[in-house]
Amino acid sequence: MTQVETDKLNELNAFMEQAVQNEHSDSYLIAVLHKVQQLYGYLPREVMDTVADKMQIPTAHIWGVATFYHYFNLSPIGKHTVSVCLGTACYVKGAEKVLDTVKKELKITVGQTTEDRLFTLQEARCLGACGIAPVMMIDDKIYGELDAKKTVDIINQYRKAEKQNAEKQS
Amino acid sequence: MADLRKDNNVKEVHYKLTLCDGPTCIHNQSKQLHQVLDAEIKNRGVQNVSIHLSGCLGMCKKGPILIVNPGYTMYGNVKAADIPEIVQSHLVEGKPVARLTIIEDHLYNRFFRIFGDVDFFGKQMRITLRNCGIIDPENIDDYLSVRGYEALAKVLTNMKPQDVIAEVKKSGLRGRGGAGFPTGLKWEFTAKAVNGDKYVICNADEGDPGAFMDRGTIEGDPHTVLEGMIIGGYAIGAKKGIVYIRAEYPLAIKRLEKAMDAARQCGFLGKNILGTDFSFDIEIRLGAGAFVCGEETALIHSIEGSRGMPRPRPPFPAVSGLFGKPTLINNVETWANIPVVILDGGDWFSSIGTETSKGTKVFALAGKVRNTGMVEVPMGTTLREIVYDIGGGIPNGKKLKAIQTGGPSGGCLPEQYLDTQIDYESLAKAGSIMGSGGMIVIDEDSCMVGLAKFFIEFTQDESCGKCTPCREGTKRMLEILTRITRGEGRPGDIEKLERLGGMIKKSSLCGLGQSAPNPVLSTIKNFRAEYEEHIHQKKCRAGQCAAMLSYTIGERCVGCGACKRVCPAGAIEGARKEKHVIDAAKCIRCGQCFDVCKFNAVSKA
Amino acid sequence: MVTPKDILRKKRAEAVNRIISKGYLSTKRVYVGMATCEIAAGSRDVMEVFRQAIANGLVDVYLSQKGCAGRCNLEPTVEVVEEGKIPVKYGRVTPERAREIVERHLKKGQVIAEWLI
Amino acid sequence: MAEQITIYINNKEYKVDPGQTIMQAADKLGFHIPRLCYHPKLSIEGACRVCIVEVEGARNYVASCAYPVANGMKIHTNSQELRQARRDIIELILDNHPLDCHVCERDGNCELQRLASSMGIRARHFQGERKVYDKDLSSEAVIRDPEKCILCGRCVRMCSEIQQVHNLTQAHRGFDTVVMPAYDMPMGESVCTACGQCINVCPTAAFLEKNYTQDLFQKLNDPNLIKVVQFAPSVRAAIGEAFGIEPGRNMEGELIAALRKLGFNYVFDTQFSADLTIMEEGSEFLERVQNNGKLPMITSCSSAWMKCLEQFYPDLIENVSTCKSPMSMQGALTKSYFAQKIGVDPKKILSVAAMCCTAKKYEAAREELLVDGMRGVDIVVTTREISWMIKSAGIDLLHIQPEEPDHPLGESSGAGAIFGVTGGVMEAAIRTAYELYTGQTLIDIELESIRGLKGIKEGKIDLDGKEIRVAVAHGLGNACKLLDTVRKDPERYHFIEIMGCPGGCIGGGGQPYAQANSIPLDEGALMKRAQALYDLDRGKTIRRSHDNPDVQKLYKEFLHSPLSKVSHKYLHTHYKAKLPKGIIPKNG
Repeated sequence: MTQVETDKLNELNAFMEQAVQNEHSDSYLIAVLHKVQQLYGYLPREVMDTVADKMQIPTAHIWGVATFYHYFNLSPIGKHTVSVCLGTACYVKGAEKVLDTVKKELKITVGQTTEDRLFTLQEARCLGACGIAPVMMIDDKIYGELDAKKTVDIINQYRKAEKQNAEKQS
Repeated sequence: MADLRKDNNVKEVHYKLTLCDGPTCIHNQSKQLHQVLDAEIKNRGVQNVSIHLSGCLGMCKKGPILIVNPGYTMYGNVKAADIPEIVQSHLVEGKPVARLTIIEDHLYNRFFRIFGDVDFFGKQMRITLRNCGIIDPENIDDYLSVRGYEALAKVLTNMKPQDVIAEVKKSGLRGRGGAGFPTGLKWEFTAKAVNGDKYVICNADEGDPGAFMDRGTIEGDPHTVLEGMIIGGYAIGAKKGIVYIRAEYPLAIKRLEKAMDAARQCGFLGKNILGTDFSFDIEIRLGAGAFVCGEETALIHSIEGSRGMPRPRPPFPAVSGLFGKPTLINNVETWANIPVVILDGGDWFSSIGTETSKGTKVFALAGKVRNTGMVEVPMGTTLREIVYDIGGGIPNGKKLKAIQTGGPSGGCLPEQYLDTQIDYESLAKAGSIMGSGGMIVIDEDSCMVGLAKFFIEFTQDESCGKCTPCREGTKRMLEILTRITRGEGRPGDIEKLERLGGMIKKSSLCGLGQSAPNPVLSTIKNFRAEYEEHIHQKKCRAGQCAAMLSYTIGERCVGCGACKRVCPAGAIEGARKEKHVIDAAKCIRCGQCFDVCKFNAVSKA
Repeated sequence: MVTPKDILRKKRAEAVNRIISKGYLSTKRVYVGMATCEIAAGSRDVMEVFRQAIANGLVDVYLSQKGCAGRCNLEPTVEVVEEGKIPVKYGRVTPERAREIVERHLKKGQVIAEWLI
Repeated sequence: MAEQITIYINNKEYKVDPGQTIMQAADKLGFHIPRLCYHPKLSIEGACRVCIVEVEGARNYVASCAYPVANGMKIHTNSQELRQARRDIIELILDNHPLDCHVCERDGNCELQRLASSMGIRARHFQGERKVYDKDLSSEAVIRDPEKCILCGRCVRMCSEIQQVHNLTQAHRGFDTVVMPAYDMPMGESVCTACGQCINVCPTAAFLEKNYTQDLFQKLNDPNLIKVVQFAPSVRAAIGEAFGIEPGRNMEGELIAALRKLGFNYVFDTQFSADLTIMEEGSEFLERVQNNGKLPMITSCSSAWMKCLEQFYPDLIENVSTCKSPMSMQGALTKSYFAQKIGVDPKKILSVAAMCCTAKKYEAAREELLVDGMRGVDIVVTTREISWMIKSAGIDLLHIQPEEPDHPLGESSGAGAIFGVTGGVMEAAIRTAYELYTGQTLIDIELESIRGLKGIKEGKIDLDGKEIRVAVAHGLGNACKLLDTVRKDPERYHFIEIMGCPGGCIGGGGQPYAQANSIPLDEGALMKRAQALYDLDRGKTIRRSHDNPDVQKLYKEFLHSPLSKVSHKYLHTHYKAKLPKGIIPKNG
C-alpha cells in the first residue's frame, strides 16, 4: 500500500472511530460513505467491506444504501465531472439539447465515463443558477447560457488543456 | 443635497412611492391621501414619479404608510397636510422629512434594501427572506444586529413551552414544504407525545427541479433557521435537532456549519442556552441525491442510515419518528418564520394573508419570465401580480401559456387562472398545489405534453421503487407520453393516462407517488387539445417535439452554407450562393440549421 | 437576576461594536452577493476585485458579503451604500465592471447609472 | 382487554377489538382482503398496495395491512373504483413480469397467478418495457431469478428479520430496483446460508432451489448404478401437502413405496442416522462434561446453521459438535458399511437424499465431508422436487400401498423421528445421554419445556445431581440471539440445539409451497407437521436411539463404539472460519 493509500485509510478509520462512539452509530453510514467518496472519488468494494467491519453493518445493507442514492459513484469516475442541469428552468430553456450535445460529443450516456477517463457525465437537478439557464457544471465551475456550439467549445477547452498538460509532462 | 442627482451623475432618479392600501389604511383615509399626493405631484410638476398601491404592509397601527424608494424611506401616520412637505423636501430636494419617518420595530422589512429596484420588490413582503441579501450570512454579529436570537431570548425569558405553541397556533402558520399542515398543531402533537427523547428536524432536502428557496434562505440567513429550530426544541421538549440537507448544496452546508459553531460559541446552542437549564444542540446530516427523502418518513430512514424509502403512516413521526421517538419535522421556510412569529406575535402574523393561509410564501420564479429569482409575497397575491408585476412579464413578445407551481407534484395553470390567489386552497381548487415554491412560467414555445413528460421522467427517476403504483405506474405513463411526443400516440392513450394517473394518485404509498400524476392530469385537463393534436394530427404546436417537426429552407436563403456545415446528418445540399435544400429523409431534426441560420431562412413546422 | 434577554442585549451590543470596529462607519459600504447562484454567475472574481482594491490602498470603504436577494437573472449584484447619498445596486457585475465601479464610483463618487438595477 | 369499537365494512356494522389493523379485523370477520407483500411474521412493508381499501374521509386509499381501525370507521373493501385500482395494480405487476407461466416452476403454486386470476384480469393494457436480468445459478442450493421478482420484499425481510443473515437487500431504486446480495455478488459467493427461507416466502419464482430432478431421472435409468435413497423425518410429515391433503399426515410408508417405484434399489431412512447421531453426539457431550471439554456444546445437524457458524460465529466453532449431520453420516455409511455389506464398489452407488432442506444441497458438496475423496451424498432433492418427480412419474402417492424401509440403514427409534422438529434433537439426546450417564432409564421422556414454536426455549435436567442447563433455538435469528447470550455468558448453558429454519426441519426451505389460501410458514401448519412426528414417536415401541437394533448392529459390525477411530473417519468432521465474514448489526 502506498503512503497515500495508507493516509486515506487512516483518515477514514479515524472518521469511523468517531462515528461508532455516537449513539445510533448505524445512522452515520451515509456520512461515512460521503467520506469514502470524498477520499476515493467513488465507493470501492474493499473499502465498503472495511466500513461494514468497522461499523458492524451488514454489507448488503451498505450496498442497498450505496446504490439507492445517486450521489454515490460505484465505479471510478473521470478526471472531470460534467453535470448538465435538468432543473425545470433549464429544461424550459433547452437543457435537453445541451445534454444531447454533451452525450454526442463525449460518446457516452449519463452515468458513464469516457474511455480516456477524462470526463464523467452526470445529470443534475437544479444547480441553483436558474438566472443563466441552461447551465452545466464541470467540476466546480458553472457554465451558463449554453447552446450546442458553446457547449462543445467548453468541452474542447478541457481537452486542449489536458493535451497541453500531457505534452508538458513528456 | 438639492443637487444630489447631479452629484451622483444619475440621469434621473425615478421615485416610486408605495402607499399602503390595506383595510386599516383605507379606514385612515389612504384613498384621500392618494388623491392629494397625486395632485401635489402634478402641481409641483415633479417628473419621474409613480405611485403604487400595496396590500396590507402589516403596520396598521402606524397607518397610513407611505414608502419612498429608492432608499426605502418609510413615513407613518401620514396626513394630507404632510404631503406638500414630503413632496417638496424629499422628491424635489432629495431630502427625506426626518420628522415623519418611522423606524418599524417589526422584524421584517427593517433593513429592506430594495434601492431602485421597486418593480421587483414593490409587491414583495419579506418575512422568511428578511435578512437574505442584507446581512453577511457568515457573521453572527450581523445577525445579532438585526435582532437575531431575540425571539429565542424572549421565549427563554418569559414563555413556557405551551405559550410558544399557542403563539405558533395563533399565527396560523402552515407547513411550507407543500402539504400545508398547520404548524402549531404539529408542534402540539409532538409536545404531547411521551416516549423518552424527542427530535426536531429541519427538512432542507429541497429537491424540486427548479426550486432553490431553501438554499437561498440558508445561504443568506442560516441563523434564522437555527433560531427557529431551537425555539421548536424548547417548545416540544427536545434536546436534539438535525438539519437534513442535500449534499448538492456545499455552500449552504458550509454556512450552516459556520453558523452552528458561532451559535455554540455565543451560547445559543449547546448546554444551558443563554444561562437557562435548557440544552439543545443541532447536527447536520447530508442527503445523497434522492428526491423522495423530502418525504418525512423517507427522510427519517435516510437519517437513520438506510435507504430513503417511505413507510405507511400512521404512526406519524410526531408519535414515532427518528429512532422510533417523537419527532417534529418542518421545512426550512417554516422554521425561518418562527422567530418572526415569536417576536412580532401570532396576531400580527395572522393579519397577513388570506382567511386560511397566513403570512407569506417564497417562490423560485423561473422559466420564460423577465425577472427570474427568489420572491416572497403575502398569501393572497395573485399569479398575475407575480408574473407581470414582479416578474416583469414574458420576454421576447411571447404569449404566456401556463404557470407551473409545485414542481413535479404540482400542476400547470393556463392563462385563465392568472387571477388565482396564492393560498393553499385556491391553488388546489384551480388544479395545482402550493408545493414548496417552484414557479415556472411557460410560454407558447413549450409543449405541454413534453412538459408533462419532463416531470414524469423526473418522478420516475426519483421513485424509490417501493410501491407498485409509483414504480410501475409512472413507468407506463412515461412510456405513453414518450410515444405521444414521438408522434406514435394511439387513440385511447389519453384515457389510459387518466386511468393510471387516477389510480396512482389514490393508491401510492407516499406523497411522491400520490402527486406524481399531477403534472400529467393537469395538462390533460387544461391542454387536452394539445394532446389530441399530438395523437391524431401528429402535430406539436409549440414546435418542440422533434419527431413531428419538419425543417425547410425558404426564400431568404443566401446560400452561405452555414447550415450545411453544421448539419450532422449531411441532409443539406446546395451550391454556394444558391438556395439550399434539406433532405427530409436524412434530416434527424436536431435543429442546428435553424439555430445557426443568420437570415431566418430555416423554418420548422 | 440576569435573564436570557439581558444576556442577549449585551451580546448584541458587543456584536454591533465589533461590526463598527471593522469599519462599518466608513463613508462607503460595498456588499457583494455571495450565494451559490451569485458565485455561479461569477461573484467570486468580483469580490476579489474589491478586495484587491482595498489591499491596494482604497480607504474609507467597508466591504462585506451578503446572501441572495432573489435577483437571479441580474447576478452578480453589488450594492454601494454611501453616507448621505441614495444607495444603489449594480447588476450583472463582471470583474471589469467591478474595476470601473472602484475607479469611478468608489474613488470619484460617480454612480454608473447604466449598470444600475 | 380494551372495550370493543364499532366499524363498518361495506356498510355493515361490526364490533371489533381496537389496536389492530383493518386487515386483521377484516380477516376475523370473514373478509379476505387480497394481499401480496404482507406476511404475519414479517414487518409491515405496505409496498404492494394490493390490500388497499377505501376509508371514508381519507383522501386516498389506505393499505389495510398497516392502517389501524378506529371507532366509527367506515371501510369499503370492494367498491367498483377500488376493484379497478386493485386490478390495475396487479396488472402493472404482471406487465413487468415474464409471460411464461406455463413453463415456470411455480405454475399453479404462484400467489401472483392466483391473484391475477381472482381479480379477473383478462386483458393487458399497459405493457411496455420489461426488466431483463440473468438468473444467478452460482449457489449449490438457491437460484435467484430477478426477472420473476415483484419486489414485495418478503425475502429481504425474511433474510434480515427472521434469519438475521442480512444477505439480501434491495439495490438501486425505482424501476431498476433488484433484490440481490451485496455488490451483486453471486449467491454462491455471498453470506447466504442456503436456508431457503427466501424461497418459502417468495410469492413467485424469484427464488428457487437448484433443481436436480432431471439429473436424477437420468441417473435412475442408469443400469450400472445401485440407486440408494434416504429421506429426512420431516419429508414424510409434509409431502402430503404437495398432493393437496391437509398438513399433518405422516406419509412415510407411501413415500417409501413411491421411491421404490421411481427406481431406487434401496430406500433408507435418515431417522436411522438420526439415532446414530444421538449416539455420537450424546457421547461427545458426556465426554466434554466429564473431561472439562468446551461447553456449551452446540448441535451440528442443521447445514444452514453450520454455514452461519463459519461466517458469523467463527469464535464458537470449538463449541460445535464434530458430528456430521444425519444425512452426511448416512451418506458416508452408504458408501462404506453398506457397500461392503452388499459387496459393490462404492463408486457404483448413487447416493440420493430427499430432504426438507435446500442447504443440504450445499452441505452435500462440502469438501470437509468427503471420505476417501468421495461424496457421501451425490444428489440432494427437496420435498418439493421429490413430490414433483412422483407426480411426473405418474405415481399416485395417496393411494399407494405403504411399504417399509430397507435394512441395514432403515430402522429407527421414535427419538430419530422427532429430529425434524425444533427441540427434537435435544430431546432425543437427553433420552440417551441420561441413560448413558446415570445407567438408569429416563421415565418421563417427553420434554414439554423444549417443545413448541417459541423462538428460544430453555430446560434443565438433573444428571445424578448434576444440573444440566439446555437451550434450543430455531430460525437463525433466534440462534443469533441465543449465541450472543453465550458469547456474553459462556457458563449459562451446557448444551444447545440450533436449527436454521423456523420450526426446525418441518419448516425447511425445501418443503411444499403453501397451499392456496394459506400462508407460507403458517404456525398452524407447522404445528401439525410437528404433531405428525410426535405421533410417530409415540407410536413406536423403541423410542430411544440407543435401543435401535440396527444401530447396535452397526457398532458391533463396523464402528465398534461411539467416538471410535472409525466413527471419526466416517461420522465426524471439523469446520473452519469462512469468508465473506457475516455481520449481524447490533440492534438485530
